[in-house]
Amino acid sequence: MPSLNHFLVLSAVLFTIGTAGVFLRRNLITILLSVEIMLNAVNLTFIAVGRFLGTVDGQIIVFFVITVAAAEAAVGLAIVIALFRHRDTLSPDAFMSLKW
Amino acid sequence: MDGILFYTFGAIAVLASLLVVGQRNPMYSVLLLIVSFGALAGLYVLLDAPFAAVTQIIIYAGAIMVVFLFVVMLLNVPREEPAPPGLLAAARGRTIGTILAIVLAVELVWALSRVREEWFRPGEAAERLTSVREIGVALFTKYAFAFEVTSILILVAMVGAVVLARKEAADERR
Amino acid sequence: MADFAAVIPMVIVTLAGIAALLAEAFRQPGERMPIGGLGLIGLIGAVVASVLLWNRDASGFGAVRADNFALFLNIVLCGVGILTILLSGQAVDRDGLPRGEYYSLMLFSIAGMMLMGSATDLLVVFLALEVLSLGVYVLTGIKRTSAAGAEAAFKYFLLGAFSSAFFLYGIAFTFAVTGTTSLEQIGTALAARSMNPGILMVLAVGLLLVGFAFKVSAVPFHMWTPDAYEGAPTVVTGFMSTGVKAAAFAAFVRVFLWALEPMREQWVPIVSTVAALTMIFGTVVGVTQSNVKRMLAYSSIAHAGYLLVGVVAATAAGKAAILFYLVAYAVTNLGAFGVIALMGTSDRPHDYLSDFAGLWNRRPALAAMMTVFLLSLGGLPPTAGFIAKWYIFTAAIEEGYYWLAIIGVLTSVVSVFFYLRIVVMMYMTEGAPEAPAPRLSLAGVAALVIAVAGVLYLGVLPARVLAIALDSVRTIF
Amino acid sequence: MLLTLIVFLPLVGAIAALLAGDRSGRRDGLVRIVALAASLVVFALSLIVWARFDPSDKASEFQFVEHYQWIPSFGISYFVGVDGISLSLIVLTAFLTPIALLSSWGSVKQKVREFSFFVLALEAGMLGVFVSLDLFLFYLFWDAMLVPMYFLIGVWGYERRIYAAIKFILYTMAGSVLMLIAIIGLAYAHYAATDSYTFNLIELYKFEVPAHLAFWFFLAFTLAFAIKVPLFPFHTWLPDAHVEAPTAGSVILAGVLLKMGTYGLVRFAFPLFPETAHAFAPYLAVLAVVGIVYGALVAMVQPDMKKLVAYSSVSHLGFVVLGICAMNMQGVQGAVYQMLNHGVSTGGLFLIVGMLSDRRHTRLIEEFGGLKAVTPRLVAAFLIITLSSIALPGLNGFVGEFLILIGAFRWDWRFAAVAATGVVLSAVYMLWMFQRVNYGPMTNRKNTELKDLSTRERWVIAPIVAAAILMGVLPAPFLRPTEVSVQRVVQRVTSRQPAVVRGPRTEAPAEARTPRTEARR
Amino acid sequence: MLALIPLLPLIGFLFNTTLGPRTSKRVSGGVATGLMFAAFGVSVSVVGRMLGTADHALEQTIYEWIPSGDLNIPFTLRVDPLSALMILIVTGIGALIHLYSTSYMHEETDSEYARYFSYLNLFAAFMLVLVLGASFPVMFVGWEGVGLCSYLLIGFWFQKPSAADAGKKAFIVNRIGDVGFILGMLLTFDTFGTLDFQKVSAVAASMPVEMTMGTLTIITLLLFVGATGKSAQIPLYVWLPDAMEGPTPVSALIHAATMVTAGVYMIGRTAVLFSHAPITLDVVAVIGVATALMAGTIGLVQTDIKRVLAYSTVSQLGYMFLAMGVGSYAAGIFHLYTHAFFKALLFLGSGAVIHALAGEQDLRRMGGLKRDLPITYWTFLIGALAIAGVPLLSGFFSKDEILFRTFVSGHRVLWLVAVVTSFLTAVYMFRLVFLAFHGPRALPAAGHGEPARGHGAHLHDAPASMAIPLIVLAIGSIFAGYVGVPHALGGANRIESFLEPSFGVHAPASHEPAEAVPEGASAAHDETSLELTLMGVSTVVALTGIGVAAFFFLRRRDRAAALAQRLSGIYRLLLNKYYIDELYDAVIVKPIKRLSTGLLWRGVDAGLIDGTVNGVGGFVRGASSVMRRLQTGSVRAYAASLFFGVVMILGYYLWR
Repeated sequence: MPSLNHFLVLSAVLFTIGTAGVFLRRNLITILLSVEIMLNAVNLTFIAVGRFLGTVDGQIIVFFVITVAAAEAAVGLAIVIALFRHRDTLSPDAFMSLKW
Repeated sequence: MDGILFYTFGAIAVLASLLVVGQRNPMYSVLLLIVSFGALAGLYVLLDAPFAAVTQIIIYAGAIMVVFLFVVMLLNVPREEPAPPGLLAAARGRTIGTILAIVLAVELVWALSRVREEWFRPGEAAERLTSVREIGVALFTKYAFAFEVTSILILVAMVGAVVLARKEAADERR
Repeated sequence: MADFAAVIPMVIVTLAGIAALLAEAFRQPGERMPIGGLGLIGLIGAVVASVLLWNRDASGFGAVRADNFALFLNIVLCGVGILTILLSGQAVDRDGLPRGEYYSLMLFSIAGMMLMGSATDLLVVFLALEVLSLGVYVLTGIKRTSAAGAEAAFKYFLLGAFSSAFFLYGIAFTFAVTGTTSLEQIGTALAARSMNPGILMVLAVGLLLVGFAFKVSAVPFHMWTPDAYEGAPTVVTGFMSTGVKAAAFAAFVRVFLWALEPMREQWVPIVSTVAALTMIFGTVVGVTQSNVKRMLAYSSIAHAGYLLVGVVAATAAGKAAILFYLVAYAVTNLGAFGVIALMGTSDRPHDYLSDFAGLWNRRPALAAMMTVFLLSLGGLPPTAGFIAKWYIFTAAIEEGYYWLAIIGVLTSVVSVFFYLRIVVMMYMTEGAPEAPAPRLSLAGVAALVIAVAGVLYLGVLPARVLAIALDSVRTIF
Repeated sequence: MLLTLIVFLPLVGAIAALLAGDRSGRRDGLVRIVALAASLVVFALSLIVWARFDPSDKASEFQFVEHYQWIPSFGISYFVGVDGISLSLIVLTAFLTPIALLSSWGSVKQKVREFSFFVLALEAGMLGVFVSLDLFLFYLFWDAMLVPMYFLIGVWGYERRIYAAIKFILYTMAGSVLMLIAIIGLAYAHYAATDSYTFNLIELYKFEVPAHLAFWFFLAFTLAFAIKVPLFPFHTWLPDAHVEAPTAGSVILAGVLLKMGTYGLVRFAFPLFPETAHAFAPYLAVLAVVGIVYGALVAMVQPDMKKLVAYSSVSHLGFVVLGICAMNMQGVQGAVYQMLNHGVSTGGLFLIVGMLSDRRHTRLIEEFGGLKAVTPRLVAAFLIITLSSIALPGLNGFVGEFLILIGAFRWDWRFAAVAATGVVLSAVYMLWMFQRVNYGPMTNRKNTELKDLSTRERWVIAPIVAAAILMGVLPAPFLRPTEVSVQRVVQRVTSRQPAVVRGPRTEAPAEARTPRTEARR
Repeated sequence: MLALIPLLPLIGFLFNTTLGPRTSKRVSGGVATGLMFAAFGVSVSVVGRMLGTADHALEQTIYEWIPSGDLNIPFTLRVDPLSALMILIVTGIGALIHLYSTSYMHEETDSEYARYFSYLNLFAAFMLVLVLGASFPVMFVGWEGVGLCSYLLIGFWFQKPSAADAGKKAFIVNRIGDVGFILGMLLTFDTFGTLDFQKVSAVAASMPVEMTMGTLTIITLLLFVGATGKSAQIPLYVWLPDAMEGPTPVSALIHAATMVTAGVYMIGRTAVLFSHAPITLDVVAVIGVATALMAGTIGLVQTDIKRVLAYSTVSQLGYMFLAMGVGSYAAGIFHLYTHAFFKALLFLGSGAVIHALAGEQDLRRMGGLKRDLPITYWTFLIGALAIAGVPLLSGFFSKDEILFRTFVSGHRVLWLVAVVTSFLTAVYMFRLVFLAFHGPRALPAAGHGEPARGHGAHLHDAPASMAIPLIVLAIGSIFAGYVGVPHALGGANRIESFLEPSFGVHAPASHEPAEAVPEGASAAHDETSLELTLMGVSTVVALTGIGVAAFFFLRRRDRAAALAQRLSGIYRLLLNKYYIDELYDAVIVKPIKRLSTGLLWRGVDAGLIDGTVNGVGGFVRGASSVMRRLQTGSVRAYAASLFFGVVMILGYYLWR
């Protein structure tokens, strides 16, 4: 059985990949996907911790997180659609009219 | 056995996630993410959380990702546009972002590898964790209120998504 | 049944939101319905409920507590909602916003804010945060014809999602250390082994801090603020600059000054540094802004810094100071944004400094009210802002944080500079001759008058509200 | 109730003026009269207070006291009262405001109701500062009063008014916010020591602030007051503010506002932290005498009359600060008297300059010359006020300066010696200006048609001239109410200072004490 | 009663400022003059009453002026012999000059006329306060008040820039002296705890004489600085010649007879202090005699009739200070008193000349006026003889008293210089007389159109209102000296004994009393013969001086020109008054102006202080425009910022 550390480190790596995605991609949808990766990394932590604490709470929290992720995805994608309507592009660099 | 499975799933998850991030085509990104989620579901099973694994597959990979796919196809922008030439700031931003990400990874890994299992005292038997019944009871007693809040959350998300994404024609109604 | 008592105010507001949605659904095309009125009724009902619950210390579901602190917040938030709705009518009509959705989303957000202030469980805090955030994200972009609105909504949303991932990670670590998400149990658990917080716990504290710092727009987590404030419809800006900030600070106080109190030594250096940076950055960058909404966005960043000073200096007085500051800031800022909102026309928001030129000649009363709000933001007596700052700095000095107080007062001097730029425009510059006199809606003016009255009341006779604020923190901490 | 009435009546008047007018300005006449009437009533009330004030040393220190709880949880109360020092300044304020209002009738034609509103609001703020016996209340008025002044400069001022207005408010605020910290810190120190929160000045007088805190608190208080005074080198806001302010603004600014700084030193900085004050007094005095000489020298070469008068204020206020630093009977009483004098004479100078600038729309000295031939009355008033400003015996300025010099001399003769050169320098710059404006041949044709004082202007300037003469010839009635109060302040400060103030070297003749009943032959 | 003396002219002032401009010249002039005569009358009766009292003093406290703690300054007037003499001079000569002015100023408009008399009355009032004041501050009221009136009257013709400048100069130079006076007062109060003359004197009298620099020496030196300002002594004499820009009667009253002698009076008033400070006395004597000599030399070559008289006044004042400096206060006051007569006379005479010549003041354009202006000529001649020290005229007695006292006090060098000065006095006075009244009538200068009117056939001698004062003063110039006929000539020197009580509790103390005034009958006899010898010397000197003047300016004017040619260096030096004005301008005035403008105003004020203030503002603004660039608008930059915050916070925790 891998130790708790293994799972935590794995989740940390995934989390970091998610954050990196936010910077590296120039596509709004991929950026949203990166956020999903982060949330999943957190989910992994919850479940791992719940397992080692011996409680179902971790799983239940994951259940809620998935719900939140769904809600966020819905709103996020709606915003992406709205943006696309205005500019015909999904590059975040195209949306820099508000600055300074 | 568990170790092999852990490393397999972990490697798949990391690899798929890296590809998601390294991919220019959002369509592939979505698909790769589903792979990553699948791998995570495997890890959940490994952690005695089959219910979570199933939820992960059905809701996350199945529903949410489909929405993503749907939007990608709706907007029909298969590829990310190349970086505008001369956008030095953006390039610098990437570098900074990458460095920061590496630093964060180092910090987290360094910190988390110091966690001791002895800090955690298992309260319940492992087999109870796998019980859907236990989960169900907890969800509708201890977490009933949170559960209700999620309903509002979803209502808000729904209304919001409709408001933002519906076509202009709908406004004629006022 | 007792469980439900604690959530009555939120339920009322939520029901009002649902009613607004239903009303919209059953509305005939072209029919005018006083949907805002429904919201007002709901909010007033929530206020009444909160008043009735005062001193009851009702709690429910192990996750919500309607103590006086929460009730105080509820009333403030309902007040924010009432004023916003009064101010909204004009903008909704003018910009053709989807009325039912607008009001219902606003009411849901308020419910989320109230929940955030009352929640005693990190998971519920997180869910409430998401409810209010999603609502506000959508409200930011609700003017579909506005590209800036969409951009603002997107930036706000993306960064919000990003930060809530960190926040959630923080919850995960907290859960890992304490095995629970209940604030009370976290506090107990931490107190029991307060000597060795463990590496996970400091990570948790840091990440939770990031989540809150983002919501209250503290440096360096503030970057979304100017863009979101500028792009959003002005009324919404006023709403989110006050409501979200109030709710976030309430939860911040509850989590950090209650559950994480044993970790105080760990987070005080960070929070005080962040507070100083926030005060300095907000004011300094505000100096050169030419868009008033953006300027006020930076000002709201600076104000977050002052509030953080209150968090650092968390005596009973300090906590009460935060509450008082939130009230003062809410009436003031809503008023200021209200004025800007009323200035807008259907073609353009009229939110540039130059748009205020000669306002005194066109709308003297509006200019006068704006002046009162700006003076209050700058912390000049006899306005609410002065008393609020006084109170915060008193708390800081009591705890020996002279340096924060000094940074605070000096930055407020600098901030006076840019508030006065607006005054200069209104009073000391001739406007373009063809500049239209803004058309004022009755409800909007009523809201502004209420806000002015509030600002002056809190500035001249603050004792009562101060006493209530002090009373509401005494019951819990 | 009297003091409350005095403080808030201007506010009532301000609102009445606002309501009396309309946007078109057709009812400006009514507005002006309402405002003037309000200010005159306040003046009358201040005279009543003056008349009913008991100056004997048996009376309580602060009289007409009103004390109501305000923010009880912090020991903040609405606590007002006057002693001789604040009484004098209240009368001065109430005296100058109607004059300022009346003087504006000719020059302020735009937005009269707002103008009247701000002038009266300013008066309320200033009066509030002088009557407050609660530090919180004091600070409230202190800061609140900036706003109307800001508007007066910014809206009704001259060309660079916006710059000047912002400079004024930021400069003074920058100083006063640190005082805010010190006030809070002081109250907290009191709380830490005695377990009771209070901003009550009387209570705080009794409290010995721990030395390390007192050091910083004193600095913060003094910085705020030094900027307001303005003490060299914190004076640069003043020339700008004065030059750009409308006449009424300048009159009030010079006449009353600056005194708030020196008043603050006497009322707060010195008595609250006597030990620190003792250590710092020499340094402050150095700044004061540098200011005296420096202000005079810079005034000398100003081409703009208002700027010249502004720098002369720096010089004159240096005297006041010097007197306060001496912290003995003559020094402080002279300082208080000099505050009044400066209000009268500099206020008068600004009125005169304002009248000239109303006529010619310039304040440059070189634009004038030989005015005496066309406007003899104006020049006569100008002369008297000039002489009052340069402290000619028989006019008010002398009494104050003389007392200050005596006080300073008894403390440390070197300061008095340097300060005395101010006597020469003030004559140089004032007379030079006076001569260039009024004497010599009429070189500028635009001046040949200038009108002499109108009836209204005569009413504006006459009280000033009368006050200048009266206060010079008969200072006793003005000095007597301050005597006991000053004595108490001096006592309060020196009793906690290490060194005893040196008295005259030989025993003073007994006569010095009881001359009042001496028979007239 | 005492208060009435200054009050009467004050009433005149009030009348003429308020109603005067609207009344006729007859009324305004009449009121002013009448009140002055009334004041003279009152003064006489007051002096009479004073003489009747036991201690020869009258006092009146009018009211409590400045009460402040242990400092109490009542507004008290006191008359004692010294001030009695002064009020008589001021009101008497003042009244005559008022009378003279009624016609001298007749060409002014009604309002200007009233203004003139109001100033003149105000002057008289202040001068009377000065001499009657019983304490330093009250005296100072008069002291500065007369300075003010002097300023106003010098600048009476304000449209003339030179007049306005002169007025300002007078006031400012006086103020410089006043600083000394003020500091002296401060130190006096600090030392004695009172400012009342009598009380100060009483205490000081019991103090030891200071042979080194002590408090009293400093006090007296400071007071003397004040005196040099008011009485035009080195180094502050420069204002007085310029003061001649004022109307001539003003020069007569203020700048000859009364105000300028205030410094002398003040030393007399504080004689006890000075007596205890021998160092100061030496300084006073040296300054006095140096001033006398310097002014005398300058007077030799001036061509403006009034300027000659002005330098003569400076010179004579130097004499008075010499007397004070050798401790012979009575002699100094005596000379003050006689000088008032003949100098007023001389000025009024020159005024009559100027009046007749319609404003011409240049000696080179006069000459031969003796025939046309007989009254003026004869009275002027009497004045000149008196000032030159011709025996039996008033100046002779007072001047010789001074010379004698100087000699016996052991100051032989000073005596010698004084004698030389007395020679110079005779020379320049008679140069003046001869140039103006004798010789050929000078032709009007080319291009000098206006004076032609006056140089016409019919020059008018002084009208009655001008002639009467001339005659009265001429009589005074002859006989005024007889109150002080020295013992050596069989007189009683009554003025000395009259004044004595004013100079102190003890007899006026010369600082070397043992040497200078040997006791005993034989000593008295020696002294008498010495005095007679000295008288002879000075008589010879005076007559020689007149003779020299007659030679150069009556007989051989070409020789005078030739001499001036030969000694052109010295001549130009004298003509330009030793370039002292230029020196002051270059060393003090200009550098200060340049310092103020360049360094203080533009450098320190605008540059350093405001630069710092604006620099702070600029810094904030600059920081603002830099920092706002961080807000690039790119959402990824925003995320980076957020991320950066996370990394920093976690880093802080992990690296701690």
